Amino acid sequence: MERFNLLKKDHLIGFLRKLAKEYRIIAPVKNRHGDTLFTPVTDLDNDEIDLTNQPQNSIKSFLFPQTEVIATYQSSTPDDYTFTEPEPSFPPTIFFGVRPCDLSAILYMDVIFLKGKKDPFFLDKRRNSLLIGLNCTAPFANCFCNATNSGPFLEFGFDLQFTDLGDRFMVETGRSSGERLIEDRPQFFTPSTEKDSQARYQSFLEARGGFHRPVHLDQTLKKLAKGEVDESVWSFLSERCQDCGGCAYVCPTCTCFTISDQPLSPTNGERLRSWDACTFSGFTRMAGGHNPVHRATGAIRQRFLHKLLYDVKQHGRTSCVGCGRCVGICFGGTDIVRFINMSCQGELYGT
Amino acid sequence: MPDILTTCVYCGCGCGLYLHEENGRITGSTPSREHPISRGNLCVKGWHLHEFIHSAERLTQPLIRKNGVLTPSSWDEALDLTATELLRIKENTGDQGLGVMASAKCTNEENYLLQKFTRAVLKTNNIDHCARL
Amino acid sequence: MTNSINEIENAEVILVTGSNTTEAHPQVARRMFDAVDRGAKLIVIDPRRTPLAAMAHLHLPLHPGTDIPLLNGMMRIILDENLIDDLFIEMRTENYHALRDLLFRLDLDEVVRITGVPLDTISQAARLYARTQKAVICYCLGITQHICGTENVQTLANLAMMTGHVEKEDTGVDPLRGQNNVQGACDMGSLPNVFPSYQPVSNEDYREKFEKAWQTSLSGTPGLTLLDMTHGGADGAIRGLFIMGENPMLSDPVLSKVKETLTGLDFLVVVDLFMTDTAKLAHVVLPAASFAEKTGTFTNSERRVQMVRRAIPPIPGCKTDLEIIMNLSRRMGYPMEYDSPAEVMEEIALLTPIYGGMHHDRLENSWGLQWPCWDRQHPGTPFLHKYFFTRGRGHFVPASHQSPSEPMDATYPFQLMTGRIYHQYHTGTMSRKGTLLNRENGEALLQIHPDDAGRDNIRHGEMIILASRRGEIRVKAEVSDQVAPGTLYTTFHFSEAPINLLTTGARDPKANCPEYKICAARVEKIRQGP
Amino acid sequence: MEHNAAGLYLPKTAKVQSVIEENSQIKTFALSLSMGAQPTVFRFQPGQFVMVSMPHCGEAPISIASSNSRTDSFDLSVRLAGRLTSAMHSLQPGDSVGIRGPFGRPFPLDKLVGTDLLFIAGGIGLAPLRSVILSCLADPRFSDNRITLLYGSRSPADIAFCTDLAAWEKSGRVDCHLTVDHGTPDWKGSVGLVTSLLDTVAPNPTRTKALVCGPGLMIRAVLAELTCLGFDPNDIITTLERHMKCGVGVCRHCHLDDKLVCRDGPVFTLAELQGHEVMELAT
Repeated sequence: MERFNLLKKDHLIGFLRKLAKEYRIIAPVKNRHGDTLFTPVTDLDNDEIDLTNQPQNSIKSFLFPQTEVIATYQSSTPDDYTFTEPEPSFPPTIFFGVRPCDLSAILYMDVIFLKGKKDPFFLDKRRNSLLIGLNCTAPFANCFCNATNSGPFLEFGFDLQFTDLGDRFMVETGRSSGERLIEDRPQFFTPSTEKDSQARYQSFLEARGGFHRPVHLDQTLKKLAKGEVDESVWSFLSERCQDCGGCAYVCPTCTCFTISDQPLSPTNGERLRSWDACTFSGFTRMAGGHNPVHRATGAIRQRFLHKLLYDVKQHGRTSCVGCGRCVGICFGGTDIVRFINMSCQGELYGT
Repeated sequence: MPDILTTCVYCGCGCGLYLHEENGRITGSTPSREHPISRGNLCVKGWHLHEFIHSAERLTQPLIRKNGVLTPSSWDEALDLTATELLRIKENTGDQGLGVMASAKCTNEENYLLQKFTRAVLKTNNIDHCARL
Repeated sequence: MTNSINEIENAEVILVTGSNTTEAHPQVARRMFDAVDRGAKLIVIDPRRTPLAAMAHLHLPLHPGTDIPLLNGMMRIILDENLIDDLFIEMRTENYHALRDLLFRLDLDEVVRITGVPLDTISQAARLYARTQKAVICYCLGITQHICGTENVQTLANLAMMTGHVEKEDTGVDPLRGQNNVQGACDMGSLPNVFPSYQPVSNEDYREKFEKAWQTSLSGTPGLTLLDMTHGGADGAIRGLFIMGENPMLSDPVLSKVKETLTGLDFLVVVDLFMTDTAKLAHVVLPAASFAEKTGTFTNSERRVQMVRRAIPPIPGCKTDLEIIMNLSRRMGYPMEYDSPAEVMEEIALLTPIYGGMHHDRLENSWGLQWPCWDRQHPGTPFLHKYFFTRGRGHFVPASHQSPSEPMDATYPFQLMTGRIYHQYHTGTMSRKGTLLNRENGEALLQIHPDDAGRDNIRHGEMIILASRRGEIRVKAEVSDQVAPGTLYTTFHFSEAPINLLTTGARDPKANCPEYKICAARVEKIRQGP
Repeated sequence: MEHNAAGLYLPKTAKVQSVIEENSQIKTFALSLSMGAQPTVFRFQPGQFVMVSMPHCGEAPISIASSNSRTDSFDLSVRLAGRLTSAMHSLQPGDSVGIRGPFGRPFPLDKLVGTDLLFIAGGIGLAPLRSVILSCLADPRFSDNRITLLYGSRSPADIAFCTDLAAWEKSGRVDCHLTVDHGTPDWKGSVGLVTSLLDTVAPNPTRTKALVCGPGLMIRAVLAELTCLGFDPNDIITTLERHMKCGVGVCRHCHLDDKLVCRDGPVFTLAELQGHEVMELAT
């Protein structure tokens, strides 16, 4: 039998306090307004680390922030125009309480940003990050990671992974960097027993059976691959899409961005990279005003096909991780679950 | 610095959103999930609410028209001139000669204080804002 | 709004009129979509085929400015088919007979002729609206920005009262307020005739109350309205203007008149974030702090007073509006010293009954409170008129059609409407600084029907001249069947195409609201070469 | 993860060496990357593009118009379209621009050896093809290829690259055929769409490769015509223009279904484009 470590819940804060001496800790924190967001923990005694609600932001906001400076430029005369790359400033960070969907999303971002030409800004952050996962023992209302194969439990991708077993966490090690976190602080851990492994498996079974939403992703993927999705689905979606970009912004795997110059003075400025969304009509519009992608038929289609068809072709996986963040927040009521179920059922108004 | 909850300025819906601050600069907006209006999402304007805050086009010093040209001045000079001119017009014209335009983009506290200023200091009820525009 | 935004999703019928909700109030539209997904029926009355109209169960594409005959037509059908709520009319309203008399005299053929909407569609809308239990009417500036704006609103109220669609949860008449704190600015008495909480300045008791609180004497003469001030300054009586965060040089009608007025002043002070078209005319410009740099409250469309929190200190060189006002009043011999915006709110609570229970500490720990909120214990009021109208019984005020102020003729054959678009806000001083918003929608477009465009050989994307009896501007044509033949639509956000050079100065005599929604116009191609 | 990735988004400074005004809308800039006084070697393949920065204007993709045999400098031909290109048009020799690249998949030069080459260009679309033509002329492997150019412009005044056209004509190496959409009284050449020139030159589809670049509508018409003439879709090669931000296959602004034009293109054969919803192919 494989042996794991156990950490009593009573000692979680103590363990994090030790880690906080060397790392910045970013964890789901429930703020005084009642919202739970991944936030740097500044006060372990008073910040409420919330492991029962889904954080509304994913850790994408830290590894690939909404806006970041990718260069500064200065140009005092037309013959002088130079660029400087900003110094890396991401401190060693532990992301604690990252759920399987968000962990899968990071593995996807690794492929996008680090396979081939490496993105220096993502690389700097990723290199300085350790991931402590938290398996999902009770899926949330909009979750469907069971359909996307990215949860509720994960086997790889983490440095450490916690599973809630009531009064204790079972702690698995994914990488040597994670192993070291335990080895250097052995006082917090005890070895697990066979009973703990059984409990973990039991909780996995319960989690797997605990999904609230039937999401027929497999059928839709087949239909998409065969090009069998009805045209009316696209027109329905594009009529209703209100162009907020929210689905892309809350998505842990949406990595489209734009680059723009922000002048700071007449002679210098910053080049910013910021989130963008493929559903915006300006996303593909060219300088002369011409747009090769028709918003109604092309842009919405790109969003869903990229996630569910093109990434399967290119990377062998969907880039939807089933976190459900985009579900229920769509202004027009056309989130990915609705799309998936509409595509395979061919039914416009049912969810 | 934790994210700061505030209220969107871009329409009358009044979404609750967090501003993300880094090194003294606002770098992002994110909706509040529990807020009764925003409920986890913002429109495109709300998601990009932070973009104008650090615009290089922001005015950062008072300007006074000198010889027909708006010229940078100190706050004291600009406020002194404003107070003097307002007082002068008030003395010459009574409650008829001054008008104030408040703003539907300013806070309640600012609007309250501005109408108090108008009525108690300028002694006129000539105050309005573009409620109807 | 008499209801809360979230009540809309529980409505069974939603009647939207004079509101391009998806673009101007996205969160309200979100509730409408939710309601439709739950089976609600959506009726849209709009001269344009807006995105919402495109997905509505019924779209009534009326001719601009014919709301009253259309609504009267609906009411006549409701009356004829006996779909009125007798009990409600009996118990809660007065003057119903006047409305009934007017409706009996109404000629439905005439209604069809004036509005251009087929009788069958009007009947369907009337039945749909009247027969349901929970019906909400949402309206916006498409109703109010007419010379008969007040009558338009009264007619909507007539429709709602005759069918008993008020005074209930998920049911009512909801004006959507455009700007983020337009409700609050009104509540705070930034109006010429009332103190905070709509207490008339002409009323001696209220005046005494404020004189006592502020320890000074106050004028009981109502002041000038915005358009009085910017259009001639009451025939030159206004010598000095203090403008805080407004941009009349783009937002007000007949801009040539506004410019003449502002440049003729002895002294113009503008407090703003940016060098607006108005600031360019000022004698003194004061740089203000943005919403992210100050604390205070905004009141949204559903009367929810909520916190604005300071996230960063003011950008170096800028001051908050509160500081600016306090600095000025100190210099002018009437010190108003407040340590914090919370202290100002305490004074507001003291003097403004509907804000009586609003204190920053309460607002800080809640999602805001909806007024009226009478005292510290009061939970706020999600929907108004629960048991009785503010003035007692609901009063029917029947109205008849009024032709728009400016008739079309051979030279100016088009009806020009103005409004907002999704990616920009008001005069664009803030939203146009946002790179993404500007990328998405960064220039003024004039919607023109393909038939009209074809007749003048106007191509999509071509710069053309748009003119009215007051001036002309250049604007890019967007050939679109969102507008009906004979009508044009554009926005007022862009200073490069200042549409308010063209709009008419005519206004609703009661509400003083300009008729932005209709003026006579013509289009022509830009001639190349000399 | 251990590679140093710095500089992926960091433009290098390039100096304008010379400016040629091709017509009222197009200017050609010769640029060289400068490290101190010595120009730095810049290697690329025809069909590739660079991301050009101008102060406060951001970046835009511009295809390289010069021969790959020249490595001390390179040409960019720029048509006035938006803010950045307007700023470029005021550049003088000695001024600086920012450059990233070269990026993108080039024309498959190796596969062009030993075939007849038919270049079909419209307006600014000649820029990337000019790079191929000049590279071929400088490359001994292509000394026996028959090279034909069909070039369409809106009017005689809009004809760009006149110096090149004259030199090619004079050398006898390139058979140049020009046409304009709208003639003028003193225009003696042909008037009409560039497709009309195809009848004149009657290419042999079995031993010719066609390289096409121009406005979307032109590409559409030419591709259809070439297909009618019996060209194999693998022998028709075009290059697409799209809105781009990163240039390196991440930001996705240039998406073309599952392809990204900056990474998988901008050069595509017709065979590769078939089955995609491409504006240039739409019927």
